Amino acid sequence: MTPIAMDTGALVRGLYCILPEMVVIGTAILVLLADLLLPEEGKKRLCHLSVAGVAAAILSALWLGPGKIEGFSGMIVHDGMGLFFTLTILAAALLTLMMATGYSEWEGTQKGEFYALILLSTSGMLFMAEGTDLMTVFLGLETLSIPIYCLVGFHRGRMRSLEGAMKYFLLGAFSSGFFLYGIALMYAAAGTTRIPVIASMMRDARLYGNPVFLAGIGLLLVGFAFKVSLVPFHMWTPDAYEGAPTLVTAFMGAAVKAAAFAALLRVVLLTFPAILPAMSGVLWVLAALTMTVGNFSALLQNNMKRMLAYSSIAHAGYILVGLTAGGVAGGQAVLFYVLVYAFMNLGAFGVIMLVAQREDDGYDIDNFAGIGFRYPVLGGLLSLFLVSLAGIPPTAGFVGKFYLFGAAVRSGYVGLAVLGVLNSAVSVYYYLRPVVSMYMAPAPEGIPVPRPPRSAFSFALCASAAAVLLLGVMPASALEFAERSVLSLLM
Amino acid sequence: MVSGVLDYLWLVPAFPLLGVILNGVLALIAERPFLLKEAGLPPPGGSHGHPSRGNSHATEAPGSHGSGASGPHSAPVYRNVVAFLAPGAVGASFVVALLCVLSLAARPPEGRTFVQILFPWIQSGSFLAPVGFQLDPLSSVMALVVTGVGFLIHVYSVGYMSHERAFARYFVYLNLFMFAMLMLVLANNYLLMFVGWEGVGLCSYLLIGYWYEKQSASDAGKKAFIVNRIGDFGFLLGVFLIFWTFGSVSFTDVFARIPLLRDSGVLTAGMATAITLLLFLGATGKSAQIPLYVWLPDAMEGPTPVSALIHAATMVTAGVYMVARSSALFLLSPDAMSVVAVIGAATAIFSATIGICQTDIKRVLAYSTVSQLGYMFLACGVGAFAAGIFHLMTHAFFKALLFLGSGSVIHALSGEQDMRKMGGVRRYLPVTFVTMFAATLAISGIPGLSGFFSKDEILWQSFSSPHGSPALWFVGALAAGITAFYMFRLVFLTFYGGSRMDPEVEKHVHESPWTMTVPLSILAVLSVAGGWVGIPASLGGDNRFEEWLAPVFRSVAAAGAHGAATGAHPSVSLEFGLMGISVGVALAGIGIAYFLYRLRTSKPAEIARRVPALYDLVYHKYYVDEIYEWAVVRRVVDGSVWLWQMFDALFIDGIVNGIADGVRSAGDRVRRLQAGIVGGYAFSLLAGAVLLVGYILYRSMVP
Amino acid sequence: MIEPPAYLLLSAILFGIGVVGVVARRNILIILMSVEVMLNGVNVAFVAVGSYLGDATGGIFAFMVMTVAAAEAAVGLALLIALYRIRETIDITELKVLKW
Amino acid sequence: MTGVPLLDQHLLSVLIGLPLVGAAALLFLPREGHRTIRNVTFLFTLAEFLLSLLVVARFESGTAAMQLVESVPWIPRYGIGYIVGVDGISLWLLMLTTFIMPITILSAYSSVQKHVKEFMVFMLILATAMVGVFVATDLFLFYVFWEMVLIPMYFLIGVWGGERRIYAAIKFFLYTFVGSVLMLVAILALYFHHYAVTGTYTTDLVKLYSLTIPVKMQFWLFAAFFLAFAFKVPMFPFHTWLPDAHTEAPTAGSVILAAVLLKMGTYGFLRFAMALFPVAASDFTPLIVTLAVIGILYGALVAMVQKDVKRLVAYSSVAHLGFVMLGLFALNLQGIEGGILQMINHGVSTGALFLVVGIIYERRHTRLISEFGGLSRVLPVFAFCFMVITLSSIGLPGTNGFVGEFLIMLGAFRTHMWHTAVAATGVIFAAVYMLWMFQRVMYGKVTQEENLRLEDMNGREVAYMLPLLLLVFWIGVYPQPFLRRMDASVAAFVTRFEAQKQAALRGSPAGETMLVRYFDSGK
Repeated sequence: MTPIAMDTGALVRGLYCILPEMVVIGTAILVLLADLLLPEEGKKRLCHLSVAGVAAAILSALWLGPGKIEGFSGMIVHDGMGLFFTLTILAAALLTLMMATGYSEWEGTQKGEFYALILLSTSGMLFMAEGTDLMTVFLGLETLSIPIYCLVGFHRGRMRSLEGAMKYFLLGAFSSGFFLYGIALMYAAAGTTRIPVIASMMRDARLYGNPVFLAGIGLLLVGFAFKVSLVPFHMWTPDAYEGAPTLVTAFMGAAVKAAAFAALLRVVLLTFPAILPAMSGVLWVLAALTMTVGNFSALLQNNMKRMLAYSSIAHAGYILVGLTAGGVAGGQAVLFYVLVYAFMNLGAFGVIMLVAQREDDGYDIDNFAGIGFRYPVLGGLLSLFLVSLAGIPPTAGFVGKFYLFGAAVRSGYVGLAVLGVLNSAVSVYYYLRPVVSMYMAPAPEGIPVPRPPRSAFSFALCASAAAVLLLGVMPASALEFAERSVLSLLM
Repeated sequence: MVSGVLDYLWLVPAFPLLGVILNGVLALIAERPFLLKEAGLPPPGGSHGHPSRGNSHATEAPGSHGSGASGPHSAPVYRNVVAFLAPGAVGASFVVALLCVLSLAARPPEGRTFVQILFPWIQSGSFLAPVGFQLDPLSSVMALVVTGVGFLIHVYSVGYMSHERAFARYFVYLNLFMFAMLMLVLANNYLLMFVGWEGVGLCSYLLIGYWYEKQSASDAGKKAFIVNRIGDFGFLLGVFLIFWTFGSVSFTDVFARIPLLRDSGVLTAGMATAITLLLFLGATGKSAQIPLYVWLPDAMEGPTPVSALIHAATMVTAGVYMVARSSALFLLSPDAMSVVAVIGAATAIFSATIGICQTDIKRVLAYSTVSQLGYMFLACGVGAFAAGIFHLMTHAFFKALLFLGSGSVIHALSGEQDMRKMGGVRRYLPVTFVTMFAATLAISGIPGLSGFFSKDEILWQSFSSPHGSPALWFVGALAAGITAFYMFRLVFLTFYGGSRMDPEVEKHVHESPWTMTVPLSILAVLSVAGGWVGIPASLGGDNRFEEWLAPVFRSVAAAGAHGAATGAHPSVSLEFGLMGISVGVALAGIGIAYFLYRLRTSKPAEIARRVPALYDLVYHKYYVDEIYEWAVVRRVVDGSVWLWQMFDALFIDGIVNGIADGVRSAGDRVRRLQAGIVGGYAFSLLAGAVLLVGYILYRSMVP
Repeated sequence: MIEPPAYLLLSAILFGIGVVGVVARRNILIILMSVEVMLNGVNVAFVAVGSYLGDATGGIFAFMVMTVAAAEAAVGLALLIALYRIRETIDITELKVLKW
Repeated sequence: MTGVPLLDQHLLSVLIGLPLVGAAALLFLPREGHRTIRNVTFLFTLAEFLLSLLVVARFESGTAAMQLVESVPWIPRYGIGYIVGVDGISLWLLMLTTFIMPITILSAYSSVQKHVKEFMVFMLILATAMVGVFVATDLFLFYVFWEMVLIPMYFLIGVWGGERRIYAAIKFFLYTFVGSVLMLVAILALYFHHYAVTGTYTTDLVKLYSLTIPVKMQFWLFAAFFLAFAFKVPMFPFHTWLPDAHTEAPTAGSVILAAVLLKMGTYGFLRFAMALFPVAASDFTPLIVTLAVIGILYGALVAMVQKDVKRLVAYSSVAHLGFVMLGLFALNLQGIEGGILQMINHGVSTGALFLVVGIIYERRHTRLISEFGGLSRVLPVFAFCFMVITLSSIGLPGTNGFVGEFLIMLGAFRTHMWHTAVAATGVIFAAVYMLWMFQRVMYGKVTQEENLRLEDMNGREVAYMLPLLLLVFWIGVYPQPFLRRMDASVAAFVTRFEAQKQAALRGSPAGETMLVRYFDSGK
């Protein structure tokens, strides 16, 4: 038995490649340790520690730069797209943790485990975004999901939180079963789990004609579809989003979706071109279904959290339109929209967190009556986010949708684009209902005073608002960055 | 070319405009505070945000016209200024017009056309409509009549309206009317004429509705404007056709291009007919011919000087002027000419019959005007444009006099207009009686007076002209007889016989002040002498009037129209014969009137009883108004209500709201799918997976 | 050596049993167990293909799956206990508060 | 040249930016200082108007090309640029916008009492968006401004409106939004077709004008543009949002809605739909002209039987804009120039009408015609203004309405004789409903007790009505300066329209691109 030759060079390069993940995991461990040492009132500092950790991770990712770095013999790669998604996910995590400074205090989530779970889940997302081997993707998926199950059920006292967590867990486990079975079948047909290798093998008919492989890809798609909450795999989303503490809901909506789309994009862009006719039909139907069901069910929602849950399903549908279009334009549109959606989603949730006094029935739409004029800044911010979610210029939401539907029109899916824009028109109705109650409905006298935001919280809100406006007015640089990332993937 | 004074032609319309502006300023600055103070309302402007003061409000007695106004007032100084300014402006434009006409007359007959372009008004691509004035024999006659009679009526109005509250406002409208009428008459192109055309329509709306607090007055004003607008609709389409056929709208270009276009086949007879009939539709609206005459009788709601000026002398003749001006076009299509003639004759006889039974003095005169206008169109229809214009002039004199006379009677009888409550006024109003009697003689066509020469010329032309026919002559003659009858009926009922006035009105009856009687006498002189300028050759006169208008109409006739009106006279004796018949018919009419209303005063009531249906029909103006109301107005209003409530609200909005509700209910149903049971969720996930994989396998199997 | 398709068939059967278990049963514990059966079905496939290809990836993957399954089971049970303490029930059909 | 570099090179951008700066400045003012807020807003809008006079001064009426053009790459990789410019077609619409803004703000001094600060901020944002729409010559920029108009207007109606304001506001928003999203897809198709044909991305209108699009594809693209603009004009079947929006909107909102927002529809037809897709435009012409004529009669008839003055004026707008559409689709010089001029006239006369209605609404807080009567004796100055505006609205010669309507009918008569004949009856119905309303409001006896104590127009009200009255007579008597500046651009439009039409009919040189195949196969 020859001793395993320790190729230190490869090991160092591997660690070098997953630097951001290492920083995040390190912070998580630090937080857990610090939790033991700090007295009760010191718990606040845990949040500051995690914020610092994520900031460090962002700096390390930027330090790595967009160059292509292979790690662990091809299991993980830090390329342009990897960087883009890493930054998106870390930005979402940063904003979430900043909001946590306020939220934890009000909702009693001021515990070490809370921040550690968020950080670990973030690291899972980073692995998933940068994994080029199905195994890494699977590991990333699970590392991401399990902390989220716990986070959803964090409010042990609240029955809805536990119910949401249990539903999410059961269905999550169920879908990862499908995901794994997909990988197994692909592995059986292709003999390898390395995505680029599979992509290169895609040319000969033996593989893409092979039913086992196709079934494998199909099941893989099911796993992704569940995670990204495409219809008909979306059933868990409204319950999990409504049950979870609002901060976690915001985090799930923004970051989890980004990570899942990252991996899905990598698989689709690399392997689908060869088996396009079959796949494009599937994606077309999924996109159409998701947009329509998402928008229609959100129409009559009176609970803001549940409404935003259905709206996140609809937005997954819009992003899938970009995926269906495929090619560089499609990929770029998806990247850009995922980034913009993260900011819009976090911003919207941030504001409703402030306005709602308590978890469950605090998010009813009538509680928002009259705050438009009494608290103009809050009203203005929420209106801005809702307008951007509806895709009305000059916000980033509009530019995102412009490019998504543009890619669809470019690859000939004009029908899908028309369906998409009509869905946006329908979405305007429920996005404006909160605006109606804020500004136009007769305001009751005793308007509940929203919670006094911490400085970090208001900074997070302003940052997302600035992002939404800036990406709306000057999207050129972000779009080019997204395009370069997709090109680096396809090279 | 030495134009000299002609260069100041633009002053003619400019003076009344200046009058409008000055009087308007006076009205806004001086009259308004005076009226508000008088009515006890808060002073204008300034105070805003004041709690409304509940002070005593003097409900303004309806602006009673005539002498019964609310008590004597020390006439504020601004009234005197207005009283001088308004007539002054019209007088000045009369003087300038007279000078221009004289300098025009100094020119040889062919050169008597002077065009003055001020500035391009609407210009778009090949279309150009300048603001330009044209003075030629035709428009000079009209200008003089309009400014002359207008000036007299302005002077008359000073007296008549002296007790009115809104004194300045009245004169602003009157001057505005003069400005619009002069624009219409002096315009050198159809579009500018149309500006004057609708301008006078606006002023008649304002003046009829002068006492706007009387519901009937504002209704009449609105009716006048809308019926005129229907006419203008035709005029407008005519202008479009003219432009797209001739490439221009100015008279000189249009008439010059007729021969070229007719030979090249662009201008077919059908096209000419279309243009002329559309223009004629406009004329019927403005000059109250069948079927658009209904507004004129109601227009009597306005002050009497207004009726005299607008609804007798000037505005209603605009239609005749327009037809005369476009005589070259009309001569191109014989059937258009016959349409004009027939409608003219029909209107003449039809409205004459209505005139018989009217009891309101002004209504009688209104229908008489419609009838006389019928004569003018009859003249134009048979190609005797000069005769038509001649009758227009003479009619302006005696009809204005009749209206002003009746105004003076009404003024004296403190507002009474019903002839049944008059009688024997002769003793109180001698001057008014004499002048009105002269006018009555003129209108009845008694030889020697103006009416005789103009009306007889028309009757003669309608008989002898190639376009004319004996039937037309007969209708004309018959109408002349009826005219004589109802005019003398009016005179006998008002001035002769026992006084049927109620006593306290009789106490106040007095002759009108000099400002009213002087214009009456001047007009009386004109009514008598006006005709001498046009004595036909057959009676030894050299018909200088026709000769004066000849260049306008002969040059046109020479342009290939078939056979000019002044063609060969069949025989002088025939002319004398017809003249005799027409005088005879007139005398017969007077006789019957004398018999019924002087000798057997009970006879008319008896006749009415014997044939009640016919009397009732004629008395109610053949129910034409009611038919229009029912057939047109009611249908349109009900239709619009249906359109609004049923079509707009139910149908279109129904669809829109339906879609919205459909989407919402779909949303609700989809939402219900989320039943909350994990088993169901897992099943939908499984089903999705099976379908997805199955679809992929199926698609890859089948290429 | 049994041919790979036979193993794949076995794993498909195991997977099917697991799936039916999750969808049909009402008791959360049983559902958890069915998920484990599904995952083990997948393990069979991995190991079979791994050994057939003589490639270690299959085996490594199987280990990964087992660790993940263990982690999931731990979290699942923790949630179940918390839920039971509040709702005194482990019947999935009772969880109907969050709907529409 | 004013010497100030900013004003020399970037005049149009300054016009767009100034209201935004104003809105920002307002944010720092205290909420209670209503008077200061109003004055500051008025000053900004007045400055905007004075600056826009520079545009007219610097505008040469000789050339048809875009003037005062500023082009800055916005998203260079995709050929999307910030390109603004003005030509004969958009010059007077821009001036109408900047002219009507100060007047509207002045009228809002007394009519808006609650949330004054937000009201003024929304008005200024609206001003920016409106100016942007008329000067943008980049399709993407146009679309952004086109949609940006919706949000402020939505709030203006929704917050400061009448009873059914929420319904009216969402109906207004959705009507326009649904139309414009379909246009978005058409823009995308056009954008990528240009890329397929020429290999370069661009949304610059001038470049897109030279693109020949196959006939079948033109049909679908024009249909999408038609829908978006028809909702906005509004054309006959899609007009039901207008009466609701007008009745519920505050006076200032209705004035802006009527004076400017409706013109964005007709301007859109002329600048985009007809210019980009000539073949489809001429195929659609019979339908559009028929709808326009129906709109004219329908609007007039339904207006006649309205009980609420504002609803009456709203339906009259449907009739007036029916005329504008008739003019535009006459496709000849007189018709189009008449159409553009009538857009300005409608802005002035209907804007003034709403101000007039606002004045009596402020005093009596009701809009029902039956509530009024005999006001002419109590409010003489008001009666004069109302009379002049009524005459302008029914198009009496000598007022601005006549010049526009005459040119429209003159142009349309040549191409659609019988349509124009029917449309001309609209002139009669206009007189009917306006005079009937005027009579019931102003004439007759003073029946209501409160009407007697009404106060006449105060200084401020006269101040904002006077410019409108002057414009009515200026355009009515001497429309030359307005028409002369349009000639070159409209003539160029007509010739280019014909040339492009022939080119497209001859078949596009680029052959079959994938998008073309898609449209040929029919969606």
